[in-house]
Amino acid sequence: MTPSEPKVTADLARDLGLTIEEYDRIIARLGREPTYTEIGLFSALWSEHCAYKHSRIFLGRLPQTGPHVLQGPGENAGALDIGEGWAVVFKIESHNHPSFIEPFQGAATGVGGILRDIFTMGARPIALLDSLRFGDPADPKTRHLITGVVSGISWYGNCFGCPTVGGEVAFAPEYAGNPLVNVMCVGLVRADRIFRARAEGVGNPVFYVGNKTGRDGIHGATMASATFDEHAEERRPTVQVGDPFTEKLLLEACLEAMSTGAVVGIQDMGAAGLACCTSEMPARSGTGMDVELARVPRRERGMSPYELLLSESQERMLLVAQRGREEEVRRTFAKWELDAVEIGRVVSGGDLTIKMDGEVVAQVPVDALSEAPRYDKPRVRPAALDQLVALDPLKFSEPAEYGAALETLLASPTIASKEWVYRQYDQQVGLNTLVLPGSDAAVLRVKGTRRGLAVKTDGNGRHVFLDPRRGAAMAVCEAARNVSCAGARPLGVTDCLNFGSPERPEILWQFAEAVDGIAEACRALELPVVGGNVSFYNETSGQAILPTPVIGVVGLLEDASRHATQYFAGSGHRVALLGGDDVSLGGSEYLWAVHATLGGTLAALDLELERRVQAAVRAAIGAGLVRSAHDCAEGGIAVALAESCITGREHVGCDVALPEGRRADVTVFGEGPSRVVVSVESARVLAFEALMAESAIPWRWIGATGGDHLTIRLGSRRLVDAALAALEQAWRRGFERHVA
Amino acid sequence: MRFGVVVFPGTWSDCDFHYVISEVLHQPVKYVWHRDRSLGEFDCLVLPGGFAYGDYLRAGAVAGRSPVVESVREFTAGGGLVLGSCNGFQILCEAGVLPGALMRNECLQYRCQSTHLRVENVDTPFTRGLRPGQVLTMPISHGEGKYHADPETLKVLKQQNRVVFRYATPDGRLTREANPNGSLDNIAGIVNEEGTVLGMMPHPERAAETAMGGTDGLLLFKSLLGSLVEDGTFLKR
Amino acid sequence: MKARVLVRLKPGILDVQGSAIARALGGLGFDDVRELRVGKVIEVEIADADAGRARARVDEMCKKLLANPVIEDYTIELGTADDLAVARSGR
Amino acid sequence: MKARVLVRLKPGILDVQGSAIARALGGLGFDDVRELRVGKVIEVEIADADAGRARARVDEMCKKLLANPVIEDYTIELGTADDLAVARSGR
Ligand SMILES: Nc1ncnc2c1ncn2[C@@H]1O[C@H](COP(=O)(O)OP(=O)(O)O)[C@@H](O)[C@H]1O
Ligand SMILES: [Mg+2]
Repeated sequence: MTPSEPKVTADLARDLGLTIEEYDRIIARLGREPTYTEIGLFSALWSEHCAYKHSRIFLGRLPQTGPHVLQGPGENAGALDIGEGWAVVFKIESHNHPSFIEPFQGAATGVGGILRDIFTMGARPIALLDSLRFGDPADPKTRHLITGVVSGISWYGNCFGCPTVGGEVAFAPEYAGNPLVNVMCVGLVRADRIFRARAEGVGNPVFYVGNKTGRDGIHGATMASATFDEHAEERRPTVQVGDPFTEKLLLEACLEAMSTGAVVGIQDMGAAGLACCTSEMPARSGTGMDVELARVPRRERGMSPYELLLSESQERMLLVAQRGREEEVRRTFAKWELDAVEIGRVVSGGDLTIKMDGEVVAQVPVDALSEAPRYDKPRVRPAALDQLVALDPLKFSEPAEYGAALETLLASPTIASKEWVYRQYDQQVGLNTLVLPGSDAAVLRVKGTRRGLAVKTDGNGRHVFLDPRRGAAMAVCEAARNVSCAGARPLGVTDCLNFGSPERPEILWQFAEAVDGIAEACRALELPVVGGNVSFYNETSGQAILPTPVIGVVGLLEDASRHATQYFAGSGHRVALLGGDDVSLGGSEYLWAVHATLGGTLAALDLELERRVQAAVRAAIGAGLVRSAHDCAEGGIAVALAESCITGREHVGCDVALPEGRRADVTVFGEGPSRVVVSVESARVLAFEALMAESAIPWRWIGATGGDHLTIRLGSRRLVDAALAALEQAWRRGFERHVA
Repeated sequence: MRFGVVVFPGTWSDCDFHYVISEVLHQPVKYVWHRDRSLGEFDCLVLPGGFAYGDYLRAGAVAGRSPVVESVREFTAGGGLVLGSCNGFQILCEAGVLPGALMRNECLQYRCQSTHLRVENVDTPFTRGLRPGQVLTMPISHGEGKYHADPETLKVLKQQNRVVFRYATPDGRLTREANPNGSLDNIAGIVNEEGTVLGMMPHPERAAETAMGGTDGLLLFKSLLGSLVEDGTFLKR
Repeated sequence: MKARVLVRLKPGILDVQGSAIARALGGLGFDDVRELRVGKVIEVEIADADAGRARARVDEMCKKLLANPVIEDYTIELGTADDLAVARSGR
Repeated sequence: MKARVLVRLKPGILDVQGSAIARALGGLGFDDVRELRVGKVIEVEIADADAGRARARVDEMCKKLLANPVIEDYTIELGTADDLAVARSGR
């Protein structure tokens, strides 16, 4: 260790985010005091972000296997077999903290990171989805965040050349001090050409490829593992800057290098950069690595070993090549005008040895770095919850005018059109997008086959807040239902679990419950979770966000041309509601938008019914019996019907009658799972009825399409009779008026 | 008809054009790497969309000064056809092959949306198959597509009838609302004096299959193929 | 009073554009470019004719909107475009 | 030798970004903004220490790449950041 470096003490360790216990544990493991560089390695790799210290014991509960799974959790991304020799590779990542500090670059580098996770697997990215959460859009601060985040995603994704085809944006005050920016990426690769982040073959050369290293984002990993406070400012020097152009070159160079067969393994230098790659890759392969930092391409002078190892400069990869084929690697990267420098070798013995100008600055068993402690911390159900759940939404009187209430709902930013967002994203590059943003799920074709993929993210923080287990299960169901409504069979899940500080028992309880809920739903729907991400410490000055698991689902269409969209396709079609009548105003958008209240109990969730409803929808679409399918989500059936009327190319009205029984506002605005609105041409009615009889689900005809009004009747009452133009106006302006 | 699709570092519509030309039109097509100098084997070059060299400084600025552009000049001088779409149009303007400049969208945002184009000039190899005033539907996807030219240049463009496409309403009216980026005179595409180099912001390759939502983009290619005479030269009306 | 605000990336923050442009210049034969950084120049004219107050005013604008304190520094130069009184601020 | 290139939209060309910023400033209570225009500043360091030759060199860079004559003017200022010799060119 060089004399200039600070002395390693327990205090230093604490400043770097390690606890005293963890520090002692390191000393015990090494049998000596760590050097400054070594403590840096541990602080990054034992950070919550890298090591999942608080979450690991729960994540094991998620189902991770299935007939299609080619790669489960543990690699850069998961992979599923979609037939005809193709595999889909996908993963979701959060970049919440960086996006709060610097919205534009934070969101942009979030996109860059998830793209690299996909193409390190050898897959070409074909789609991005962005799942965003903000505070009240009327607040100028929020507007600043939205504009920054959306333009950051737009800039990086568009310049790189991957279409953004879906996502969601939801708003709640709890996100004001801690917005969520989750980005999912989907890629395609030949099933037998998947690459992994392994350092196999003792003696194989280790290449550093891509951008030069600067002091960007040092301790980003530890930053993502701390809550915000008035000192957030001080963490600002860690801002990373993205370069989508270099990323595009890196993509082409990596795929080209992989195709030569000279590449053994490759990993993206994400959080904790070089430190992470040089320890994780050998750890996965039972090998070690010798690295000479002096060879690392850098753009700043006087960088210490510590800084070189922990820098989170973007657009960099660590690549292990076949010994003797170094030249092919160099040539390929040179063609794309990128650095490819041999900085070390794979060795036996399981040690990571870091040298600077020949002098050893760190020597640690890679296992020690990957064996971070796993905590089983206390959990308690928040005391306040009972009271919230006990709230009876019916204590509020019915809306005087249902048409007006519906307009209010359509104009609520969470439900209103997000076109302002996605028209800033390229949605088509690659010529795969068959269904653009604006329907439930996006549909992409797989060129060279008849197949297609449907993708969607979902997650309702209010539901999860009131009932973490059921709310999280419902998130899985809704994402899968959206995919089924496009006609695709859900194949697998990636999840991004956004929560507050796990060191608070109430938060950890929410987390554990949510994971169980996700596990239950995934088991019932036979959906393996093949990858994901945990983002803890989403709080500012003690105010935690709503617990927000964001669920990304990928589904398969055997015949891409047989997909459905959410909007009515013409007049004179019969309209049916599939699924039960179990809905609730508890935690509903209606309760929030109209009564500014968060409380009540969620509707029941019958996972078997959910499975059958989705199967029935897919069967009907596959048989070409329906012209539209749209699931009922926020705002209940009234909003679902309105969206089917106004979100297509042309307006198509409809006139429906719903069963009496409960109070009207529950019936039309109540939210519940397992419900889908479909439209059927008269010629197909009999075949459709036969199919529904077979599928043994509750369903009923509720009306027919036509005209330029949305009419909803309850018994003799004509509850809603609204001009579509007015509804569309409310829906179009609801969000945009705050940002445009 | 032999097509060449020019690839700069950062180009991303190259594969899409290649796909449409080979899979939809069944025409021979090859990629042209930005360092290549020999273009003799091609009848038509495509400069596709993307962010060549990241579009840093100005969209198309760096690409517009790269080696292949010199070859493109020679290629056009020899009567070769060039279609520059999106970034390709920006590059042709930056290179001075086409007049004017493409500036940041008036809305100061990137725009990816469907647009309607009124055909203004059917006297080019790219549009001979079309009717004057015909309205085509094609998507745009750009942040810097606001066409600008000084008054003299604009006058010349009009006199020589070199404006090929204008953003319009579905029924062909030129309104402000129909103009997605604030382009001067709703200009979406122009040609050089000979009519052999077409630059346009919209993406014809994204409107070449029913599955992708429309086939109006194909009409440009069909015109091209139709205007090819046996000996490889082009009809001049 | 005319003011000119120069907004630049903080030292150490990667200047993606700058390095790309430097590379491009190299390609065009300008191999003598040692370093190149790109920033924004905002030229603003405000009512107040008093230099001191004008500077304070513009400084406020920078803090509130013109510069992004997370990644950018700025300097303010007062005076008309042609007679330019150079001065520093905003640290 | 250090040089500073200021690239601005030609007079007469609508500076959309500039007016947007001016509007935003107005919204923040800076109602005394008369006019505001946005441009680029490119700071470049080149090997040659001779002012005359350096200026010529940079001028060439502007003509070849840094400015687009169709829409932009540019001015070159030589010297170190702090001691700034103001001068004009590129008209
Ligand atoms: N941030 C976003 N980026 C891209 N597409 C989005 C975004 N937000 C919403 N969308 C799209 O808008 C449509 C409606 O979104 P959403 O209301 O979440 O649908 P649902 O209610 O079915 O979950 C979907 O097609 C969705 O993909
Ligand atoms: Mg939906």
